[in-house]
Amino acid sequence: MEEIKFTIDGQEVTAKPGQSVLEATLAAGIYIPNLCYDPKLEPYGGCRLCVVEIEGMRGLPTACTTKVTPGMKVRSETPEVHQVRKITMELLVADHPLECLTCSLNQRCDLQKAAAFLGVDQSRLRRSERALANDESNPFFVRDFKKCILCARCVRVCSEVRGLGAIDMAKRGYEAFISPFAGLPIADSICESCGECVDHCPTGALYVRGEAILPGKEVKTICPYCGVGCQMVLGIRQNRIVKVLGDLTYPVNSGSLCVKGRFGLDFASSEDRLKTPLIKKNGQLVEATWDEALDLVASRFKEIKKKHGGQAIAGLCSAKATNEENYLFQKFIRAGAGSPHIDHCARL
Amino acid sequence: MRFEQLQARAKKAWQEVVSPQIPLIRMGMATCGRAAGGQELLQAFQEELAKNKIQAQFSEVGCLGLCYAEPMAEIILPGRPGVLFAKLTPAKMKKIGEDYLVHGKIVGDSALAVMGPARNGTPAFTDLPMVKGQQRTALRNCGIIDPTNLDHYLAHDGYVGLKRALSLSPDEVIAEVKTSGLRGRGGAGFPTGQKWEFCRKATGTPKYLICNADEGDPGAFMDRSVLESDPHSVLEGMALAAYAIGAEHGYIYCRAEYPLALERLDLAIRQATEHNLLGDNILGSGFNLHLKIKMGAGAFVCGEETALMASIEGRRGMPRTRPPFPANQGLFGKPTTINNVETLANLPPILAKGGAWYAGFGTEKSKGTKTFALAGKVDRTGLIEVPMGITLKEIVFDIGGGSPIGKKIKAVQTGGPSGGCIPAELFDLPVDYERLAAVGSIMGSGGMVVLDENTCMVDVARYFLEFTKNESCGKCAPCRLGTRQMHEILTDICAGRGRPGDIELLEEIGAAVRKGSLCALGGTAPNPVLTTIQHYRHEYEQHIQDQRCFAGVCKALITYSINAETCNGCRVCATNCPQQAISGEKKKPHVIDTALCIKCGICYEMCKFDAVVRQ
Amino acid sequence: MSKKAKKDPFASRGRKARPSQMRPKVDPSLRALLEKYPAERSNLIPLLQVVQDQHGWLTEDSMAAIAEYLHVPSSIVYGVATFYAQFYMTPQGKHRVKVCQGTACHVRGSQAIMDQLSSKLGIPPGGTTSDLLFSLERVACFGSCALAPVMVLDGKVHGRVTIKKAEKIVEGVK
Amino acid sequence: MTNSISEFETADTVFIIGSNTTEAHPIIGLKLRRAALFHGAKIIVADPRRIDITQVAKLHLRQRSGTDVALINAMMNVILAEGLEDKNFIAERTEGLEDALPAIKEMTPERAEKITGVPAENIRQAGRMFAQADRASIVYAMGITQHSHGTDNVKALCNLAMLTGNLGKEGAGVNPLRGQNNVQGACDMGGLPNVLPGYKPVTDEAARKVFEEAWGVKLPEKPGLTMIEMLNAAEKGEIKALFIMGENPALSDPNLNHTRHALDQCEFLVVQDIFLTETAQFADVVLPGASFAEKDGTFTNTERRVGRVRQALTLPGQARQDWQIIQDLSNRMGYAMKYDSPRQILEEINQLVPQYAGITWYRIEKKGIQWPCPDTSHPGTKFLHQDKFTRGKGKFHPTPFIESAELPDKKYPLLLTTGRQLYHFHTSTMTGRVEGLEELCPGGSVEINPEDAAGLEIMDGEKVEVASRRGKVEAIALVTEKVPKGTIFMPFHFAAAPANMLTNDALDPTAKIPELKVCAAAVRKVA
Repeated sequence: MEEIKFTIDGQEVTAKPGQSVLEATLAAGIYIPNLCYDPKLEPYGGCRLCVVEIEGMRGLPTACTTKVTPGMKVRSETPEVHQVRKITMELLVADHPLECLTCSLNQRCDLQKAAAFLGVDQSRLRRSERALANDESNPFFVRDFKKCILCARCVRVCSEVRGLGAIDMAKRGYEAFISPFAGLPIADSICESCGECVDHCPTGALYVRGEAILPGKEVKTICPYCGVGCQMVLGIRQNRIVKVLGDLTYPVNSGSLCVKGRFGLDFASSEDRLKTPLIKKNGQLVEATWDEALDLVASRFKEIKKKHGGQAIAGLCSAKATNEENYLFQKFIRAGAGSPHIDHCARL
Repeated sequence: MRFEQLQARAKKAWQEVVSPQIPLIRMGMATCGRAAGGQELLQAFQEELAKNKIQAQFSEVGCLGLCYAEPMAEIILPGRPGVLFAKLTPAKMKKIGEDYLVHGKIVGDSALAVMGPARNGTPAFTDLPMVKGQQRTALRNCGIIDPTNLDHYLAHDGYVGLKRALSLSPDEVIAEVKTSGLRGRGGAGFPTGQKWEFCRKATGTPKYLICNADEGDPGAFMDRSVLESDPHSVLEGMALAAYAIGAEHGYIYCRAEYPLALERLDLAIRQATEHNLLGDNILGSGFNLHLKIKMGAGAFVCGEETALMASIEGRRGMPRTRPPFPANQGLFGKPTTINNVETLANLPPILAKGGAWYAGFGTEKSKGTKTFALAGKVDRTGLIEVPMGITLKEIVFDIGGGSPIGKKIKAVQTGGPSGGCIPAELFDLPVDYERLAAVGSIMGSGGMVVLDENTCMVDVARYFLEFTKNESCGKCAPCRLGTRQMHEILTDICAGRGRPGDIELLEEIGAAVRKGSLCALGGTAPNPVLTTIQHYRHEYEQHIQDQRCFAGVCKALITYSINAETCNGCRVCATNCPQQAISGEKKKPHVIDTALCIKCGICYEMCKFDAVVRQ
Repeated sequence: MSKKAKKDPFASRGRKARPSQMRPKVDPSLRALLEKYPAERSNLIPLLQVVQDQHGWLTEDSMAAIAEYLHVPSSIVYGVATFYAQFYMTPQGKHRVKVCQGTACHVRGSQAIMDQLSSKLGIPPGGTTSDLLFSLERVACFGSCALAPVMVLDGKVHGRVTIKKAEKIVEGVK
Repeated sequence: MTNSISEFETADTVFIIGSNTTEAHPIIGLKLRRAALFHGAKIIVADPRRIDITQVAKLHLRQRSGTDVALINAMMNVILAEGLEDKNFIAERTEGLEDALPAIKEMTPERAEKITGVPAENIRQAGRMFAQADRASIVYAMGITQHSHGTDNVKALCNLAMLTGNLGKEGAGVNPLRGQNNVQGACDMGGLPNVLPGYKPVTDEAARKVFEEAWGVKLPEKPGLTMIEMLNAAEKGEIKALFIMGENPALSDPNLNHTRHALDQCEFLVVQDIFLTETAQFADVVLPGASFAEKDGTFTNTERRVGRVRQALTLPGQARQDWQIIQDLSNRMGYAMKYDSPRQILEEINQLVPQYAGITWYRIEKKGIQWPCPDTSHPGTKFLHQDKFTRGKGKFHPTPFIESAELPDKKYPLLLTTGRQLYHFHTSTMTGRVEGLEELCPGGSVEINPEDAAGLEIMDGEKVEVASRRGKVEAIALVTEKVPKGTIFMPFHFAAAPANMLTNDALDPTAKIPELKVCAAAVRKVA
């Protein structure tokens, strides 16, 4: 595909065909403040922070909704552009809880980033706060209307990405808010708790319950649940899964996860986990050492094999275990135990 | 029936109107006539005549534009030109019945005008000060014909333009409209012919034509009047436009607040379809057009093209960025042209008489005629249509008659919430798109609200911002939050809570909202603030620094008291005070308890002796 | 926000059937009304209009029924219904008093009329009396500016209204 | 799946049958929703229940559970009657249509209406919608397979795809959705009684030889027993020792009383798992293994994509890697294994399983690879059967309609069907330990149609007893039109209300799949 060349503030940048000015500029490592833009979604043009000047175009078009054309001359740092962005940001900040510029609920707050970029640290304007109580009905995430900037990324994710539409913007103007049907709590809606909206919220308006713990490391792996096999990024801190994100680059799920994948992995750290081998003695399972347990199994298998032949032993491997484990298990049953009876729950 | 046969039938029908066998009473029955009590009046009159066994026939007409004079009736006696009686009351009506209907006499000044040459001191309609300077094109039939009667429309060259257009190629029709210089009358003033051309050239089928009848600007009512008084002119205009752009489907998006317009449109569509003026194979030309009415649901922003289309599609009326323009990707993603009612109503005469005829009116860049809704503190409120280039002074004083109560006219507000206030000092300004923009206002759809010295300009700005704040769709941050912020500051100023620096802040926010907003609603929302600051900065300063509202509007900044010297104790104020805040013995000066007073101003209005003082 | 939204969001946690199992109760007359229109998204607003026409306001069930009929998520029906000023989510009074707040009306004193009616009826603009007799509403503009100030009672437009006349008009239907 | 998940968004028509996709496979569900909403795909759903995906469907066919063959045959009947079949495809790529014809010919839409309850006109519409699409895809899951005639169901679907030329091309195909995250891999790896890794039949001497050489032992020549058969054999004492790794038959298998009895009867039961499952409680020895988050290795998803699993957490307590446990045990048994990592095991798989030959540890680092992948330069295979079928020509199989093994009768008048819910997984061993999921979906419900409920005087939310010939359980009644009259539905996730106490363990004669989707049941109110 042909690359398109254009300039931004005098600097030449190349864009892929069909890219917007914002996408191409961000890809080139140049920041233009933005809040409603989301690479997975259709351009929206709502936050107006990415306004730019483009030679030959009237007014201040938004970089997110304008496609790059060859030779386009974009200016992103003129006084006029800065003034519009700054006032817009001041308006947003004035409508937010005061702690907004320091809150850490969302560890990647785009609002803070843009505010810092525009040098907005306080507002000269009349302050206001939306009088809506948090929706805490979902066990996994909280909706804080006060921090909502109505970028509609959650709404758009729910309909454009998930094809669901559990939420939409309700009312209009300053009264507008994001709402499930009939203004009900989210738990009473068709919401499937997939949490993708939380993932895409640029502020702390949607946040995962509990303390905001920044993961110490991230590990990519595959979801343990259904056969779709979504790839996920596990955020680990102190040997616990503290955050789960879909892997944006994986072809199967492109960043999406379902409720189980995103919020249902804590079982790994459950207190109920088996931590030692157990052996049944007098009808009771009691703790044992590995040597005791494995020797017992080996001796009993050998004994049965000797007495009744390999076909008296059977093995069930697992649709939840890895390929390598299954391979080894069936090899053990077939070659080690000499039994033809190997199966798993493929049919259930 | 062939078109010529239709025309012949129509001529006959119209003849019965102008020279009736028995007296014909034609009552103005558009919304303004009804609001003024026209229906009750007519009913009472009919009963009265029946009681006295006086023979007469009745019919309804639309709005002549002289709304201030409603209720109105034109009475046509056999063999005489009609006579227009205005500001009717039951008593007046009864008297006219006896004097004119029975005896053919016009007594005193009960008649407003003769629909023909002046007679016995009653002026000719065309000589009336409100009518004289007008050039009615879009309003040509309003108030003249019965809007429910297709024959009446046909008798006034109805569908002649369409008939001619169908004999031309669509490109020729576009060329004719280009020649006329007609620009969109909805507000932005984009050349209509060019708009059509874009859509005609766009690829994609089907194409759609939309009539924007979502007249949302408070203070504008020309579209309502045309739809109520002459619906077929809009339908004919739509047929012309659809033929030119290549559309076979059209929508009329009309506000729900106009029930009568909706009713008339629905009837007109049925009539036109029945007579092969709409539907399949129109007048044998092979051209088809099917129209649907979509009723708006109460959102000012739906006057914006992209929001309007979203609304037709069944979505929230939230605008989207352009490009893509509707001409390429409009309704349902297909090429679409949107024209407003007045634009469409201008088209039939343009096609019938030629574009050059229309271009003969107006100024160099703004051709033709423009309707204005004259309202507010002006004597002759109503609807007028004048050539572009006429001065504001002519409109406000010559046509409108200035203040009804001798107050000083301060300004005129044009263009509704998107427009601005033009001070009286600039009234020599010829009205056209460019020159209104040059003084910070806009033509808009043509609303003109006249403001007098008792109008507070800060309050007017606050009023408009309250409107735009409530009507902002909420999609983009500058409009959603900026209108609210500005409204809050203005409310503070009006309430005496203004702070130093607020004026500059308003200017700064206004500039950012104007440039940063997604659509024209936000883009023009600061206009009322910015123009009033521009021309009336001192009023803002008086509010903030001196805590005074000299127009006497901002309640927090005014007090009412009674001048004991002029008060004669008539008790009118006391009996009318909703708060019982006024006390005093009969025939002795009264006193207002300022703690109870809610500053409603009733006493001020009621006092015949100017004893109530507002400060 | 509707009444329901104000309730404790915790109230129904975990107890309610999952929404996929919830289905609106559609009475046959409503169903018949819906079926007069093709099930196309572009009929959403017309359907809301006719349903409101028949019932006076939009119940949750009726909105859900429309959503189901059009195969549109109910949140979107709610989003549309709440966007437009015409739709009511609460029962409306038997008599609808609308005071025009257009520019011409404003400069001719419509606010005072609104204030007076509001205090007379004891409800704020947008409110409904507890006996469901009156609803009071502001309307942006009726397009009868030449007769400003204007009010509308049950569809009948009254021009050149004064505070006194307004009171009389309302008293007339009591 | 013959085709890939991403291809659903390019299909013109998708026929979903026996799959509650949005709940059981949410991410595929969302692709299907998007296909319908944004790409204009026509969705046909055949499911007795009004499942969520019907919201975006053009057509919903509510066949009586267990009558899929009649429905599919009737669709083919319509296609043939109206000449909509893909004649070129049939001529060039298939054989055996004549044999399949009688069953199709006799199943007119009208006859099918009587059997399935789906209006004949809807069947016609479905047939046309499917056949007239350029790319028509079939999606199915356990709703198709878990029947005593499940194999027929699948064959009928294959017939439908071949009849319309919808195999071997993008956006089409026959696409079974795998229920658990590595069912595909477990099968690929020979976790089946009849085939060795890579689907080499155990009866194929040449194939066996390859493995015998590699593994250095003689291998059994006959297929072994399937899971249900094993348990039956254990109950009879024919099988003495059972080694279960990461499975929970004591909740997932049909006719639980029987299953649990069999486990109890088993002379020596070893269970390797991460929790003390219902099954582990029967064990003589329990071995603590690793959860997905604690291991390295590979999973193969439903579209045959092999992806990497990476260790994120350390093992709790003395728990060990499952492969190490097996290796240790094998060594103690005297069969030596000397792997030092899962990667080494994969290397052996690369050698022995041709489909996996090119799927090496580092190649699948980022996006995984879809098998077959014959060598390390091969990009993997997006969809199967492009130019020819594995066996050469595609074979039509006759699929006459057969009723389910147990139908509602006087004593048990309702048809019970089972399935999954979004918020839980399988026997909820994992999801049951996540508080929030429990809160969203506490479970233990039975869906019942309002008409049936009215007849039984059951109100929404009341406690009821559901009984079949095999057992009874208590559950909360969920009165909903989601289930048709005469049918009740229970999720099988919950130990507290184990639906499988009721289900029928009648098997499909070929695939040995139990009939979990249809049995006769009765419901009564619990005082």
